[in-house]
Amino acid sequence: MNVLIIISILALVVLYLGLYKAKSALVPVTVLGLAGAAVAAIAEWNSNASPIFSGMMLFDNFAVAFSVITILSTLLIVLLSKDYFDRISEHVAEYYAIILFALAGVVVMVSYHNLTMLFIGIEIMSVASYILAGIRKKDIASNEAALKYFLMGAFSTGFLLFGITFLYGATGSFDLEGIKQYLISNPTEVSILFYAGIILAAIGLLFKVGAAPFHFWTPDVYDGAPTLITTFMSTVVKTAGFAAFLRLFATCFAPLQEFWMPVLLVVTVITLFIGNITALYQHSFKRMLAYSSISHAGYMLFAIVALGANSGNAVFLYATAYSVASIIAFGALILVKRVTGSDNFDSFNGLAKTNPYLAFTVTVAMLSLAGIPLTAGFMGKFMMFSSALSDYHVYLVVLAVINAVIGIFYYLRVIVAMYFKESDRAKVAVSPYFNVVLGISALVTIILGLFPALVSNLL
Amino acid sequence: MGLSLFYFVAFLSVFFALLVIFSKNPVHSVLYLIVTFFTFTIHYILLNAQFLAVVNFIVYMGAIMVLFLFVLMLLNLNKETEPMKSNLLKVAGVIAGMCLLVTIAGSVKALDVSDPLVLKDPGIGLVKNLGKVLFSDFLLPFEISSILLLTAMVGAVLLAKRDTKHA
Amino acid sequence: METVTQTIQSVPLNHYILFSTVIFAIGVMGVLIRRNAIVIFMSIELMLNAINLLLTAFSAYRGDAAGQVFVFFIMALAAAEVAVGLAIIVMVFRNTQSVDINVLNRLKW
Amino acid sequence: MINLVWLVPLLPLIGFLINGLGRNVLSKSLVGLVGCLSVLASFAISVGIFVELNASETKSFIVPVFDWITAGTLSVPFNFLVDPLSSIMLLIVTGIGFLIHVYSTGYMHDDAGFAKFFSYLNLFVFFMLLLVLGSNYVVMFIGWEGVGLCSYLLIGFWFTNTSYAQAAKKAFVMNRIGDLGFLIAVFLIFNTFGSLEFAKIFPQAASMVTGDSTLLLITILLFIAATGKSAQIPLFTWLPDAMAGPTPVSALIHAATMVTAGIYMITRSNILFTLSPVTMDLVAVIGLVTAILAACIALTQNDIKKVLAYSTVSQLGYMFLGLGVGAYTGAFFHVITHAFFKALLFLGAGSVIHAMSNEQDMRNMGGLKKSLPTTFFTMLMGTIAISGLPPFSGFFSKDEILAHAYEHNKILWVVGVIGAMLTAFYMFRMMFLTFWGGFRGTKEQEHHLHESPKSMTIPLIVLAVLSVAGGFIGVPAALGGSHWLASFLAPVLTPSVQKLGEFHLDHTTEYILMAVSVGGAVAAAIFAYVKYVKGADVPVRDGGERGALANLSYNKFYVDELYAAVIQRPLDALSGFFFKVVDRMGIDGIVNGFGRGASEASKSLRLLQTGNVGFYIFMMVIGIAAIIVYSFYKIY
Amino acid sequence: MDILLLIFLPLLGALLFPFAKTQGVKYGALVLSVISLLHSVSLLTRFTPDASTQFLVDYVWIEQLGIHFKAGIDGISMVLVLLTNLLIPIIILAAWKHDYKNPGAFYALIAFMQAGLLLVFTALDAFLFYIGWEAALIPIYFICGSWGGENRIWVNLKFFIYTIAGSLIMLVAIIYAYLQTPGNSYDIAQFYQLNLDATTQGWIFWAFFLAFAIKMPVFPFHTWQPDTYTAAPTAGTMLLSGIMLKMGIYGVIRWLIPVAPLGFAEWGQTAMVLSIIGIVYASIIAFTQKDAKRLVAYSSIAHVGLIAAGIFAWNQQGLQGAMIQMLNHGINVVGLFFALDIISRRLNTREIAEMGGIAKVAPKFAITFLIVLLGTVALPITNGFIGEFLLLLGVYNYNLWASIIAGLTIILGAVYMFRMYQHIMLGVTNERTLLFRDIDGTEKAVLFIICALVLAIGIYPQPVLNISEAAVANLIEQVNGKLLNAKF
Repeated sequence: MNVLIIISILALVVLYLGLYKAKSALVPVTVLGLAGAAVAAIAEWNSNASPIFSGMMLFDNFAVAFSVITILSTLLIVLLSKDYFDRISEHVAEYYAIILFALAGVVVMVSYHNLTMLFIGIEIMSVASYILAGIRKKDIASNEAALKYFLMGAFSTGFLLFGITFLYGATGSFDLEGIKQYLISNPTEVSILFYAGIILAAIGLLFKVGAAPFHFWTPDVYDGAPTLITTFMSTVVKTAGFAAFLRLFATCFAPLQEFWMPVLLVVTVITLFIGNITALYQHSFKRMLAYSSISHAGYMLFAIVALGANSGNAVFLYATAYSVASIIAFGALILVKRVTGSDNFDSFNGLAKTNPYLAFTVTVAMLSLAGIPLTAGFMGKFMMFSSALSDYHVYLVVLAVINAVIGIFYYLRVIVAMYFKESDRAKVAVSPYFNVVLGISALVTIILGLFPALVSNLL
Repeated sequence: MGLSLFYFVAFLSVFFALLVIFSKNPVHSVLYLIVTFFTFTIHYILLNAQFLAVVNFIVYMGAIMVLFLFVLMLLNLNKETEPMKSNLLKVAGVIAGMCLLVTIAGSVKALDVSDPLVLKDPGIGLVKNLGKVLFSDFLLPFEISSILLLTAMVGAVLLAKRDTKHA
Repeated sequence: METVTQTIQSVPLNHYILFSTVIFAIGVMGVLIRRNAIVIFMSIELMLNAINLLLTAFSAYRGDAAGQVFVFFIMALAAAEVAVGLAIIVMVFRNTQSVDINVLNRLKW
Repeated sequence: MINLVWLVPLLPLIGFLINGLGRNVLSKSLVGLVGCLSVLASFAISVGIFVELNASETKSFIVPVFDWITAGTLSVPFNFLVDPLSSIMLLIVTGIGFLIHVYSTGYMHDDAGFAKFFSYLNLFVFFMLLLVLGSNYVVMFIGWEGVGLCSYLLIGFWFTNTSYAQAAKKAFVMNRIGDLGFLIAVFLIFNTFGSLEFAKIFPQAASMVTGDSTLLLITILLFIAATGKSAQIPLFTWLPDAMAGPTPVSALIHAATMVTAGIYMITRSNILFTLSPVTMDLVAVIGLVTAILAACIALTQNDIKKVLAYSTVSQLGYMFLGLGVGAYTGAFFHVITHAFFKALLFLGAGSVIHAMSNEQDMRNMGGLKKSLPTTFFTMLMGTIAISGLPPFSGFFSKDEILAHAYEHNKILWVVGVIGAMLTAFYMFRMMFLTFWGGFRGTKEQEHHLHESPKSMTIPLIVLAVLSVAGGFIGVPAALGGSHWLASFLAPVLTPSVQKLGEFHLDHTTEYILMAVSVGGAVAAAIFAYVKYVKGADVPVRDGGERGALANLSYNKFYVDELYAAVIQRPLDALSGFFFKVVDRMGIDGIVNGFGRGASEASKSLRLLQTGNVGFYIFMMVIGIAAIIVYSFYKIY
Repeated sequence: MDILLLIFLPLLGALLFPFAKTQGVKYGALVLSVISLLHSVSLLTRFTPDASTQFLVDYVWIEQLGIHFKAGIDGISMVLVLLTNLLIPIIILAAWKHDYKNPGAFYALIAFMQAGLLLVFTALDAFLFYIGWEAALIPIYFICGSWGGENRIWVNLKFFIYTIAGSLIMLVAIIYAYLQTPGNSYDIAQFYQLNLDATTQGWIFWAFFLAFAIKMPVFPFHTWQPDTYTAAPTAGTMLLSGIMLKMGIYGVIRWLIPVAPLGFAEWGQTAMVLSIIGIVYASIIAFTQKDAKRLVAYSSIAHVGLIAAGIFAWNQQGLQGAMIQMLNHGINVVGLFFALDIISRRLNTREIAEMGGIAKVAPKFAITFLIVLLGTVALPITNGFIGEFLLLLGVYNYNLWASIIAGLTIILGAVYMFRMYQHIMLGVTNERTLLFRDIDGTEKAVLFIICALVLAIGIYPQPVLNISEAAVANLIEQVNGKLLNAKF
């Protein structure tokens, strides 16, 4: 709860800073505030929490873990935003404020205990994202991204709400506990409305996490939005989406697994293939990452398909690995794009010569995304595969392996470009902020690759 | 008689809703939409959800729709500027929508709740009652929705405002 | 007031579900067949209202106020979305002089 | 003395190491000294061993050296076996080896690779001794392949000449074919007898029934090995080409010792062969056919060394004939005598070539008796010996073989005699063309003509003496002899002898047989004299007219061409096909196909992302409808 | 502790070398590799050649998944550890004269790879094994990609993805087996106790076999290999052919057959047939190769095929032959590639047709090259003979005809090897080869060391055989026992 308060107040503070033109203070304040929020969140660890505000919110370890990881990712992104927003306009304060609002929404999403909260959280986050996607007002790509995201987002919200309505109609309650009780009390004759509700709600959530066939917004929006915002969306927003997804299904719908699991299974497979195969042929690094994020959504869905005690851990580890890796990738992209002006693969050519450190971090990120051992990404995939196999989804895993192989192909393209291709490029100027962020992220990736236990058995 | 009344109003809603999506001129769409919403208000009244009826009347028909209208005028789209989609796509769209309708409806068709909808507690729809619930159980969401609105406000300003600096 | 509460007694809940589903579907169709961003948006509003009505019906059926409160939140959301959405549309219109979604397909493949 | 046997191979090895490592520092004389002495020393020891063995009661000693391979039940000790057979081979290898070393000091004197030559020669002796001394098939196999390697090195001694290098490779590969047979045979033996030690195998074998199928397979495989090493059909073509090596090499390796390894190996495992008559007949027939075929080819060859080479092949054929008909003693006897006179002939030829300044074509020789008396005389001895005229050594050995052949099967004998006649003819042809008539070479060749140095002539003389007198170690009873060799080898051969039964042929028959073969030989010699001395006939130049048969013989019955066409070219073609079609297009094509398929799929799948929101939402709705249908299809 | 030192000593180098910018780093690399060689020798001296696993370390790594850092050395591992630590210094010496650009990274990658290989050869935990498996792959990819020859990028991409594909399938099998173990553990002992039905074991067999077959490579999974060997820098080729492919063979011995004996019982014959086809197929292809490096690459496929055949024969001789032949093949193939590297560095070509008569101008080189060659064609008293003799004997005990066909390698090998030798070294010298310098300095050192090893093992192999004897016997015992139980 305190986390939410801190973040909201922080947002207002930032707005005021903007009002008084205290630009230089923005980043430090935000960073400090976020750090405080993180601390506040950690403080609630293992406080065997019970639902508060008449069951609106439950700040359990699950919530703590996910809010911490999202807050920290945001923190890293904010560090990268130094001198990024200034290039867009002078009203940077609002950007930070909106990011923080989105983060507040995220915190709500990961800690909700009532569909109302879920709904509001999602909406805060989405609305903020619509705005952020469009902050390059003169850039048509940015506009297009914003409009597409908005229209499709609003559309999918409709389905989410429809689903919630049906659930309410079936159970007469928005409270997760109540819904659970409904299932427990009459397991045999579950109202047909309830099934419809599950499906429609799932559709709404699948859209938010960008799973096929509701993924269409992802590439265009990620591609059109300013890179830093893409980073935010592909890390924080996605993580939150999965947290919410998992919380809802693990808490309420677990008993009906044999009903919704096949659907999600199919969705997962389609998502994997569409994401990976389409990513193969991209020339734009950014767009490749967008598609790859779809495929990663597919991998994360494993945890929900094979819903079990370990799913939370699996998703958490995977989300963490994926977030830090993406932050590196997009961060490097920002830098490279400043020099070459394009976000194609070729703009990475010969990076290893000019910026070995940068190249190394990107390599780590790519290996992690590709799921090569000794990186966090591998452990994430490993746990996903394990949980899927433990439910005897052997074919699913084999398909996933095929996709992993395809994935390696396009992640390696970056490495090939950086190390094996020559180009007379200028040395990319890297600000200390970037060095720090990329360094930390790479470090986290490797450490988690070596000792996943640090995060993999929290929940 | 109640049933027939419901059917009548429902028919009106559907009719105007269709007009909304099929009328060429956006402005007409808006106006039809307003009418549709009015029929909804009647529905609320029938359900004795007086508060919602009022809010719907004021917020939707009053604020939101006017905002739409305003924007349309601002962008001066008050004529058939919009090139309609090719009929093929239209048909496809309609079919898809119908599919959806059929599937959803079908999915809830075999419903046990065909028993008439009895107002167990006619009072729930009243402001007093809702206020209680809203400020007791739903206090937190209520507060948080303020963040939503604030976000929207800031964002709207941020985006709609003409930016002096070019980027 | 009494009459009102009487009139409704005879309407089965199914009809409400069916009715709002129809409206919802009409909204979806609107989204599908129109190219004017604003009209699409209006169709979405139509969908939301269908949901509102259904929620109210359920809440009335169950005699539970939560549903109607939820409708209240949905309306809040609608307001927020309208603000942001229209702002975005205006912004787009400034750059492209159009609100036709087919114009905006630079981002593809 | 016998337990010093490990010194016998060791000394040449040391010689090899000294000459090999010091080839750039040591002086030629020193190198020669080291080379000769090392072999001489082992010869001395061999003599000692021979004497001791002759004296001692037990005729078989096993001298362990070290434990070589052990894996599971397989255990291969590195042991030496000293028995009559090996002791005699020791004498031949080291003795003739020594003479040829001495000869080489003279023959190779002006060659740049003098030291290299001697080191190789020593290495060869080492391996040959391993082959002879090995107490089990694996050690024998080491020598077996080792001599192959040395022959490769020595044939390719002048490797800058591409065709020589080619010949060397050919020799090695053809030997390898035989070696595979040997290897498989070894496996079979191991798995049949559970051991590879001769001492363990033969007793077991002796108790097996005649015509046992496993033994048949084993012996066939061993015989294949022998055909490779001893240049029998079908693997004989490498030997004539092997003449590319320096002449001493031809004398030592390709006449006296290595090529007889096959006969030695079969004699060694005689009991196995005795017990599989089918193989015996095969051996006899192959041997005979080879003998005739090679002899026919030799008739028309003009290269002096080629003549000798084919004659070697043919003589080896005789030996196999002997083995085939169960005349183990005879065959081995012929190995000995052949070692003497064929070494002699080769060295003589070498001396001629030396004198003719590396001219090998007999058509450019003639009338060399005057200028090369010693060479002429010694070679004459050799020729008479090989032609099988009494009392020269060749007579006794060849006659023993023929006698057994006669007893075994008359036809074999008839053909054998014909072969003998051919031998006599082409050998005398060679002599007449070389030494009689007028000189046909160029002027400066004539000018350079000179008798070879002592270092070369002395070995010639020694060998001449041996070729003349060597036969007396095996005078048959018919001629009042006691056949010392037979009795000496008896311990090795008794099991077979018991199985085969004693050789009995009344003396009169034997006399007749001898008379016939000798008469035939003499007649052939006279015919040659008439043709080449009286008629002064000189073989036509290349491209000249030849009779069809002569042509066939001159072109070696086109065997090489046949092999090239049937084996080599198809294999190369197959290789190309496998590489280009199967590997590149086929398998690799499939592999790349996956990648290409994926990227094609990508190309088309990305088009789904049209960039049109309307389409996106349309797809979403379709998806939603599909999902709902799919999930509710299950409930209803 | 010894194991940790063994594995982390190279890692230390991998961490330090990148900061070195000069060629001087190669001295550091050499010293480090020699140290680890000495260390492994000291291990050997303290190693008692029985079936037991020694120098065992076992730490909990990821508790919740039952993953341990469990490693140890038994006879089988010992041979390969020796092989690795023996070849790495040789390879570093072989790269001595190249002065690769950016040497720090180069030697760091080699060291990293060494660590990965040692991990594979010592791991007693399936997960650890997999980690090492991939950890050895990544550096070689960078080595070949950064310092390789023409069209290296595509070739390496193919190689990497091909291999990864195989190993991911294996990962699935590993996880599956893990879930079947009673205590949910990756411990190899638990894996050995698995009692799955034949069908499942069949699947597991294939999953493992795919990974290993691609690595070795066994026909028809070999097509990446010639290209990669040809495009890679010599050091890379040596690492790949000398050590890396042994990972696959080791995997078959250590994991594939003992974990899925029934699968082996059902499919071993197929594997055997593939291996034998590979022998003849690759040898025949080698006949007409024009690029010397490619020729040796194909010959390597043939030899590995024979080793695989010997293993699938699954008897003492075959396995012992495989063990010693892994060592021999490593030594010989490194020697061959180094010889070819010397030639191509001197002549700037690998086209056999453009060479000839080198033996005339470079006798030392000619002799050493010949000795290595003889080792490869398995001439007695060279190391190759011991290996191939035992292997063929093993195959023979499996089936006569198999051994005859496999034995063709004796002939075919001689054909293409001597054909190559003849065209490169013998014949007349042309203007290109006329100025060929004879070997000197490190070249001499490397080739002499290799020749010494070739002859030493060939003349007295027993010590090497003794190392693995007991372990191999024990393994066979155990598997055959399980097969018997399955029957009744």
